[in-house]
Amino acid sequence: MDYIPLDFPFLAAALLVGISFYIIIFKKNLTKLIMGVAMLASGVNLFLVSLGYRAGANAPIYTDVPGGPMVMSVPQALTLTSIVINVAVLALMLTMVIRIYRHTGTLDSEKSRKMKG
Amino acid sequence: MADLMTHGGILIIAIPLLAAFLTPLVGMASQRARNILVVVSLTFVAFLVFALARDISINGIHVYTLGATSPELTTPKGFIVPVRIILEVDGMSMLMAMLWSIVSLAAAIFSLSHIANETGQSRFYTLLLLMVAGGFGMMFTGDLFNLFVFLEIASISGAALIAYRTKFADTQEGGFKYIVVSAIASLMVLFAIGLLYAQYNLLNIGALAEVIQYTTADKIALALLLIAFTIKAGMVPLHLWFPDAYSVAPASITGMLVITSHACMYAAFRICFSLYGTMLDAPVVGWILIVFGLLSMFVGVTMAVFQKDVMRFMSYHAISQLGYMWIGVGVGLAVLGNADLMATYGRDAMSGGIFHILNHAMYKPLLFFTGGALFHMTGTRDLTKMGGLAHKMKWTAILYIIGTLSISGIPPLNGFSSKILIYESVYQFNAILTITGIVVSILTLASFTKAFHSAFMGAELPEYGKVREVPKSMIIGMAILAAGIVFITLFPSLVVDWAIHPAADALINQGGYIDAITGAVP
Amino acid sequence: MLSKIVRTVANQLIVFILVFGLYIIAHGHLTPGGGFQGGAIIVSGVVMLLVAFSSHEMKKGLRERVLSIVESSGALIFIILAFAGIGTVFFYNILLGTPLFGGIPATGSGPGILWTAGVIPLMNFAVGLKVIAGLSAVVLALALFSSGEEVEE
Amino acid sequence: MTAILESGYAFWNPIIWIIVFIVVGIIVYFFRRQGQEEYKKDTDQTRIFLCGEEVPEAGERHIRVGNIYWGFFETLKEYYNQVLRVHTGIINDYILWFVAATALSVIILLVAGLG
Repeated sequence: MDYIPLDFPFLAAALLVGISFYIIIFKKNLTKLIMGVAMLASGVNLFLVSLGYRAGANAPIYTDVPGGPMVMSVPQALTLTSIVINVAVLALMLTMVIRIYRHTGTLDSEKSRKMKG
Repeated sequence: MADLMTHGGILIIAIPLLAAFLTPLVGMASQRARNILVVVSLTFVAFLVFALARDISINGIHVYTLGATSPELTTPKGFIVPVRIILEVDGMSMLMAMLWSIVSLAAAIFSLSHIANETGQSRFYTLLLLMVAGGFGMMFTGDLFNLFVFLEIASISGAALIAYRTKFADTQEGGFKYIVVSAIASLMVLFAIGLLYAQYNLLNIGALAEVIQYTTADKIALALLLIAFTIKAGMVPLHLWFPDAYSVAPASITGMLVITSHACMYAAFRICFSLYGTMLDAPVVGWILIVFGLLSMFVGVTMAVFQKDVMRFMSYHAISQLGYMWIGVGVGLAVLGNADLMATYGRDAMSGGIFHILNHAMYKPLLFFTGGALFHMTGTRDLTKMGGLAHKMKWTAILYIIGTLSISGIPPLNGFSSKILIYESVYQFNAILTITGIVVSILTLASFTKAFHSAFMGAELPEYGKVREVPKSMIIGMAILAAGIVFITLFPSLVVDWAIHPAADALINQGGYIDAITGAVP
Repeated sequence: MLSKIVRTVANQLIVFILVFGLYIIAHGHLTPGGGFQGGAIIVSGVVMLLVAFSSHEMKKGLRERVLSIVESSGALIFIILAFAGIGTVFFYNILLGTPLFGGIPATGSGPGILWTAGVIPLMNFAVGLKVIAGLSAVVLALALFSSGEEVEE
Repeated sequence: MTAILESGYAFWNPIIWIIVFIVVGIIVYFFRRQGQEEYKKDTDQTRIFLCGEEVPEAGERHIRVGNIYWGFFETLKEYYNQVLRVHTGIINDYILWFVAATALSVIILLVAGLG
């Protein structure tokens, strides 16, 4: 592949990354921030998995292959690993946010902060 | 022994993993057995690391292919590029692994009494061992995607450990900031890996370095990788999360987090030198590193003088010290490709920067441990409330002095030997760098004197009547690092010849790194 | 706790979800899926039960200690299987060619032959165990958290 | 096993420094020996003397961290105001810095590639 084709999935991935960065930077609610990180992860995963796509190719399953080209399976493996990791990250973030709420009584990133300077 | 060394690279990663999953099971039976398991496994790993280091200094780069029919089979029959998970261990990875093994052992021993009164200790040790495995993985892997996976393992376990003391509000905040920053940085690393994979269909660093073209997409990938690892390392102006996370973690974890920060720095160097290498627009990227280094040195130290929280104060110093390393290696990168300048001062600057990593990895965890010892005994991190503690905590005070003299670059301690290497070589590149370095060094001494005065000096305060010396295991943990400082102090040239120059050469010699992967086809 | 209809249906459905999850785990080396995916499907069943019944009810059935043991053993089995190949190389597939999961079918031939791929199905099961225990613990802890109860350490 | 570190321009030997420190230590010890040893313990001789004033309690006497280097901070007040404004402690700002730095370095790398 000489170039990255400017296809619809890539546009969608870029849009997702853009929106999620907007959320992460401008939304002060910590739960929304976590949603932003989850969306960012989806955007990157979408980007990765669309890298392996080949038009008209088969799914990379070796049983009962009809013949012809197959979709790249490496990006799918990468995406899967990334999803697994993000599950752990999101679970950890959520527990921390619950604890922050318990301690400070607010979910606002500005009001709940104890440390600055 | 030879067999052990063939599998040395993977054993160093796998044994902490095995121990990590054994600890919860053993911990249910007996706490004592669990503690012994943790310390013994980390000691064995440290032994393996040093044995492998000796092996590498004799036999050259260590390559290990997971799941192949033989460890050296990077490119199996029928393939034209390396496949499978490949570990590639050279001088630079080995240096990082040596200091990581020492610090993690010291941190584990320090933790034995530091967290003795907390709940959920088995989980603490599981996460600690996972973090050790993640760190070793980052240092040893020869594959971009595994770099991402191990980075995430280290970050997730690190974040959970920062938030370990759940009864305090600030630990949760610090852990949350750390995990958000890590998650976003890691996702950007993954994005960059995707960009590289899209063009070359490769993930192996060595094989990728052979065909990389430095196209527009490669430049974007480079910027993403570089800035993601920069924020993970904690350089100004991306350092804002750094003191928040480091000041609230248990002290043993803070000491280890310093080394994960170094590991991210190592990853940035690996990307610049081994992946892009000669294709790189070296002066530009070198100057980006140098600017980050300069800002970190100056802003870090001036913020540190200002601080009143002992751990926060030390975290800002960690940022400031990281700046020295980036300047040293950045100057080396800026003259990469120019053999004359490289021989005149580039290699010395890089050696200085890398030597400073080693020194910093010894004294900064030591200082964090003493800060943790103060917190352990007084229950506060606020320097304004402390005073007169040297009367009760003599060993802590002595170890603090060793660390202070070392970090401020007071001769004859080891901090000076690396700083003088940086000053003398960087001076020829740009004099401002050296001048900033010396000013920062003075401010470092000033601020540590201030902290020493307010915590240890003065008359015994009535509110600390019950304070006594910290438990033995904490002293041992700190003494291991102090012994490292004394060793480097007494034998600087031995350390430089045996560990630092091979590390610098491993970074400079990109061809050797590529050949070890692609040239070794049986 | 939701209405009786929901609880009854959930009780019946969990069997199918478990079977489907086990199928995904067992066929991980042949079709898309594997330990994590199958485990996640089974945990989605746990989530369904959690919604239908209350989290306190679930806590009686899923003990934190048991989950911890299962999770650790899943990871341990995985690592030990990887260590088993250390005679050749770490992660080497020792079972290839042996009667246990040792079959090597011709590439692209026939429908899924389950008895293949050596240690990989075993590893899938180990990962499945870990994911079921780990994710159930996560989901349960978050549910207990949000209902205002502190999780026992 | 030599302890000398050659950096190309100067050499560096910790042994010399250690010897110097030991010699200085001996000299200091020598001067300390000159002092009187037969003072009376637990009398006014060992108490703190403050121009005849009453000596404050230990907690009052200790110079706390906030008061050290006051002049330094006063001189650099402008700088500290600027720097502290950046350290907001809000997680959103951290990510903003990250995005800005990434964008800036992408631009720098692309522009440097043109020339």
